[in-house]
Amino acid sequence: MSIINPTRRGLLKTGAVAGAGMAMPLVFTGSAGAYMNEPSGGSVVLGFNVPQTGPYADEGADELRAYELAVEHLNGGGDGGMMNTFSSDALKGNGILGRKVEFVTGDTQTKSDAARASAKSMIEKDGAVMITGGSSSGVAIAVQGLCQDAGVIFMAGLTHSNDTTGKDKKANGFRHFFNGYMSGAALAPVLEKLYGSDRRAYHLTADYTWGWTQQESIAAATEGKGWETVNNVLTPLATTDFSSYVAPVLNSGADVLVLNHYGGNMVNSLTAAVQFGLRDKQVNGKNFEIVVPLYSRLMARGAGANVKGIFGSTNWHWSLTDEGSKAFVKSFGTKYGFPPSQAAHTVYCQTLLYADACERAGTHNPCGVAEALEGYKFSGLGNGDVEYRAEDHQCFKDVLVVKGKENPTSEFDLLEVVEVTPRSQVEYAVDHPMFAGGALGQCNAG
Amino acid sequence: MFNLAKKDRTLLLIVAGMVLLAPFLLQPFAQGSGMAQFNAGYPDLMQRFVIFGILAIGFNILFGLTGYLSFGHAAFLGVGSYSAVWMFKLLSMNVIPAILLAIVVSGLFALLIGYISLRRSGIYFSILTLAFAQMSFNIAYSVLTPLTNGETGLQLALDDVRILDGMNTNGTLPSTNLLPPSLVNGFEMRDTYHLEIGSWLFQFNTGYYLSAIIMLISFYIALRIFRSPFGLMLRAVKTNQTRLNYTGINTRPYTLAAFVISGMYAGLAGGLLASMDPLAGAERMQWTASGEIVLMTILGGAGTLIGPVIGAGFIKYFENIFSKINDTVLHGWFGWLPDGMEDAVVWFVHIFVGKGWHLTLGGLFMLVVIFLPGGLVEGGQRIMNLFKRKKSDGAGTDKQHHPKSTPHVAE
Amino acid sequence: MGILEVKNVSKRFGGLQALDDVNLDIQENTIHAIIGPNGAGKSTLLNCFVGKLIPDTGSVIFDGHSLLGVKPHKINQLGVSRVFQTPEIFTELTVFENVMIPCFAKRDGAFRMHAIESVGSETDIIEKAELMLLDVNMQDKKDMHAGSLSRGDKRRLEMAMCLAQDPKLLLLDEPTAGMARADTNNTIDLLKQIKEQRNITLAIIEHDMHVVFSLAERISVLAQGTVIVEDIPDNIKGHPKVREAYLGEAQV
Amino acid sequence: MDIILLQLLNGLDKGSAYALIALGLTLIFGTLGVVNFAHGAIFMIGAFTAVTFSKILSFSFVTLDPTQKNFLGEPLEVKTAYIVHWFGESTGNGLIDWAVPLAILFSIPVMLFVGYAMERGLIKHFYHRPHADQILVTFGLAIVLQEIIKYFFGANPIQTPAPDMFRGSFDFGVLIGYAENAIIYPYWRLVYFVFAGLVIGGVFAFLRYTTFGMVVRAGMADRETVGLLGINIDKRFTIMFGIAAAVAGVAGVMYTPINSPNYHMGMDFLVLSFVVVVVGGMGSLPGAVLAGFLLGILESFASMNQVKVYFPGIDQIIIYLVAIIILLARPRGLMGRAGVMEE
Repeated sequence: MSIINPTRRGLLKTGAVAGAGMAMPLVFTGSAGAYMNEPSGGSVVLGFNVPQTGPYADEGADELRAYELAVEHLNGGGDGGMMNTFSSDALKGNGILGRKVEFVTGDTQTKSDAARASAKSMIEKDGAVMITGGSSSGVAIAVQGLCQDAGVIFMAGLTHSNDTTGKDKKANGFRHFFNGYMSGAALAPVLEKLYGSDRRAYHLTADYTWGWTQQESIAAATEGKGWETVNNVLTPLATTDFSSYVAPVLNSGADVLVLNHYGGNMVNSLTAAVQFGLRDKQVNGKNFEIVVPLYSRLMARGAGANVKGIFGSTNWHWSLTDEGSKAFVKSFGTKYGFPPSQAAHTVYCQTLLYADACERAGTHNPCGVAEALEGYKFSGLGNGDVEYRAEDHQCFKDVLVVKGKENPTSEFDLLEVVEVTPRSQVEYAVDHPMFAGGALGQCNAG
Repeated sequence: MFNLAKKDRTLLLIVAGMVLLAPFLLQPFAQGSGMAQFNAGYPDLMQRFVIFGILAIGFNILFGLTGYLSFGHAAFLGVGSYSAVWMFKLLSMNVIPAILLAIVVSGLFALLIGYISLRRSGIYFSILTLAFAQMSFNIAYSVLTPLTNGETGLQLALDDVRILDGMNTNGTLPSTNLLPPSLVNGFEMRDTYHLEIGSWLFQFNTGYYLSAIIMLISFYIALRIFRSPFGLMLRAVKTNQTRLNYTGINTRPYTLAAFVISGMYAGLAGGLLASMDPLAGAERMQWTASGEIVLMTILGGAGTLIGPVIGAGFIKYFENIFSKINDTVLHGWFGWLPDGMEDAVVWFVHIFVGKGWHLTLGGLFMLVVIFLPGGLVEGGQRIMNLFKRKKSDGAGTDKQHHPKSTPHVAE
Repeated sequence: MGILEVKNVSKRFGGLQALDDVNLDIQENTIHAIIGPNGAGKSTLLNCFVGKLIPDTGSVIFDGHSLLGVKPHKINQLGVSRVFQTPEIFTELTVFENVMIPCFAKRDGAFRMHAIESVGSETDIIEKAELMLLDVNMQDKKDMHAGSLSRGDKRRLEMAMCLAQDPKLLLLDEPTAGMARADTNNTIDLLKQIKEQRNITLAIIEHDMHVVFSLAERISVLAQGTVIVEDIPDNIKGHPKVREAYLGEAQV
Repeated sequence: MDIILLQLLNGLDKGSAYALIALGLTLIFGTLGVVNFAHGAIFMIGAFTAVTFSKILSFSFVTLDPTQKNFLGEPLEVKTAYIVHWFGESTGNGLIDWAVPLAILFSIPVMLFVGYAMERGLIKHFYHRPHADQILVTFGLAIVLQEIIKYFFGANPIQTPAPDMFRGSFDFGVLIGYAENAIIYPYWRLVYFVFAGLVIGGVFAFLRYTTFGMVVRAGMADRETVGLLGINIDKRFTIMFGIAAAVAGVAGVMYTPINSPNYHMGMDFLVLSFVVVVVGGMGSLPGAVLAGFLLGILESFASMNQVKVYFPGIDQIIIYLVAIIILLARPRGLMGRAGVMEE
């Protein structure tokens, strides 16, 4: 063993090291692991990197709840949740590969810098073999890049930008969430059916990467149904009062307003649009309509009654009645007292899927895990039959078209599922121009 | 040695000792023990300590000496990072050209902003710098995305040109290095040597040591500036510009020089950040980031040499360590308590850690500034004085109390 | 030809004619006092000498250089120093540092990027600063915080700072204002001593007639923004115009 | 032309919000000489008094409705607000509907107290401390306040709608001969504009025509002299701090229907309000108001597509760009006094 021998492995757990340490008080350890942070003791560490401060802190908190639930189920606690409905039976409730699952948490602050720092500390300090979580595309792409470099698996949380599995895709990263293109593909037929094919759309778009890719996707999909895109106005992220963007809409000849906003932006722009009375107006002889392509139930609460009757898409909703969703809602709801959000569902699935892939591959080695996930087909985790496409690591599944509920029965009951758009309708070719550029590269085991 | 007064030499040696031994000093708790959560001796955080130390040292040259409060210093950090990453993308993965470019570009940027902003003083100056930095951030986040990659931040890609290194073909991204791996192995920034002693594990990281040495050089230069006639003039600017003008001194070039130097320090820090982790996010330029620099400096002790470094370490420690304490960890700590009490204690502590780390930090800001007006350094001095007095009492000598002649340059 | 020539200087502030066609000629190596009742325009005139104000009309020539529109630091570098009514010193620096700064300004000019040298290694500056403190008898206070000095000491420090530059013209704005009689006499002695030891011109604005008549070699009387009389002290005493200007204000 | 008028209206409305926040901030600057980084947090707390008040109004008891199921398939818990139960459907729901305007009555005493407590408990110890210390301590306070709000209300925005009768918008264009829908403006924003005008006018009248106000104005100009006159200026300044807090607070209350309050809205407004105050000129109340309207209007114009076509992203930077130009052209902002916070 050479004295100077660069290694990138993580920590060994106390017990194992103590003995060796006593015998040899001064040792430069060699590359003991075959891959980054290879677990050596009776446990394996996962890193849950979610926003705990900043505007998406509540989504982060919901993600953390789901992660804790997933860990509980993996270690054999609780009612097992979706492990019972999952089509794979590799998971036995005895941890992953017989190792007890432990986890560390961190705060992304919804800043790519802070998220990477947090993920690095999980890898360097805590010896995490897998990083997951997040609530924005910028962060997801940044952390995905880091995990690729460091040689651990990244299971992206809530990220909707086409780029995550498009030009910024990475061999070590997988996305369970749907994307802008899928939102467009799912929404466009429903919108056509509802509002007709002769519509003129005015887009307000958050002025950053996610907003642009979603706008591009929605415009393309609706134009495919005969709609015309009258205008696309970019709004600064920091905008809180959207009145000056909403005011000119009515007089522009448009009869549909598409809000490519998320989070606080979405709440405020929708509130402004409703306040201006847009939905009570008639333009071109038709009722004026508003569309919010990406809905989050947690965020929709902030817009209150303004969401009533407004269409959008979402990745998953607790009111789904398939066995998997029901099992998940039951175990989450029993534990925490309220239904899970789509973010919670996504990260729960990802944790299970990672564990399952490890079991099937028989290793935590990221290359082995990635191979087990690539092209993997499964069901029983909600959203019907699902596939992780090998070529870009995007997950393909049914997409929900939802609308704001007219008569909610509780504070959680804000959206109703209008249509479950089948997977086949939202699929696209690997080399679709909206996803062009970039390459997965080689999987990296550190 | 180093052409320094004895007191400064001692200070420099202490700082050097602490920085070089940081992998030991920051790792006081055994792995797997409950307290291991508080260990900070892993490469990323240690790098951050010294890099933000450089940033704060530089900021202090402007604010601590001249009293000009720049509220837009993060812009230089961001510009430095972007320059460095572009260097990695276009030229080579070697960190030297990247860091040099970062310093030059941020220096030029500082010259431009400083030249305009220094036409005003006081809060008007602060707002001008804030406005420039916010414009930089907003544009970098949106319109300049082709240059900055906006929301995600500029990062390396497989199809980067990298003229000197040649196109990479094996499907993995190269990592930043000091010497090309083709020549010497072990000079990549992420190379880490692990040392185990008993159940303690210490990590020695190439990137950290490079940053640490650069930080020591920066500290030394700052020390020289503080003790130089130039530094004296800057302190004079802070206390009385009118007199300085009527003493035949043109204050503008002095303040501009201080502004550019401190901008270059920020650029250096930005370049180093990018060298350790080749991603440059736009948030680095946001006003909150500028505010953080101000807070680091005041918290540690503005105008003192070591204060800003301590302040930087303090804030980064909270950001990275306290935010990671979750309920599972808490239950681990308080598991020995009776059940009901355990839950109560965990519930209470929970408010201040994990997602509540901001609360703790905000509260500590208030406590420090209320009880230690001179920042953390004053706290240290008080403890030292207590210690000294006890010692001198014991010896029975009435040690002459030196008048606190220059609190600004006190260590 | 004097060292400072003021010709036809006028200055208006809104509706107030602060200076009205002032002419003044201060001879080299003299002590020249400018007196006048409150509001006569003494301070305005002084501000025109140091670059703080620019006269509306007229000219101010110092040693052959026009001072109009020249920045204060450049005027100072030409050899004009000023002592303020309320001492302007660097309160947060030590006494010694206070004196070093003008020494640097004298040696290095308005700007020099000497950022790496140590102050401690500038032996010529240190020597000179020590000397200046000796001159004003403050060497025992050199490590004190200038802000903690007594008012009298602050004045003496400011004087030392001005003298450290070896100015050709030293402007003093009420150098004894608010001083006790003993301190005033000390100041008078100090100023006399300075005058004797150096090749320097002193221009003093003063209220205290005791000081004026103990020191001045020539006196200009300013009233309502214009010089009404200029003469040697003996002729000023009892001059009817001066009496008129000061009517009831002071014993002349 | 109609779009310019439309954006002018928008700008006036935005500007009135900016002016209201800046007014409170500059009152504190001007009277107390304190750089108050917690002012945004006060605005945020004001908004949350509206949230709290509407929560109090809709305080409910729970009955189980076995005919409906909740998400776990158990009988649905139906909430009925006590005031609906007591006063009947129409009065009860009417009160809840009017929660935001009514919350002003609730907010004023609360905010006066918050301001009083802040000044007595913390700020007063910092009058003679350097501005840097003031920044640090008030920034710390702002973080603590927003984290407390986050602890109780969460991080997501909370819907607090305006009363139903203010739904929809008023068609100005038709009044002055433009086509229908060309210049429309929501009723609530008109209410906000009028409200802001009243508050601003009230503050000015108070400072101008009351003895109290005159003393405070004199104190703003020269604190020491006023103190020498034997007037207890400190007590008045405490009251001024309370008033500044109340102004920010009611601005926050009325703003909630426009911008669903969240815990970090204070920080979002902090930088902007500082820019407004400084552009207006330190220590000048009319300056702050003027700058608020000016920046609001320019921001609205910059968001027009017709402008953005030529200057992409201009709306991202307009405020800062204007601030720089004004500060370079006028050293002390629009109406600032010499010597205030110039060191």
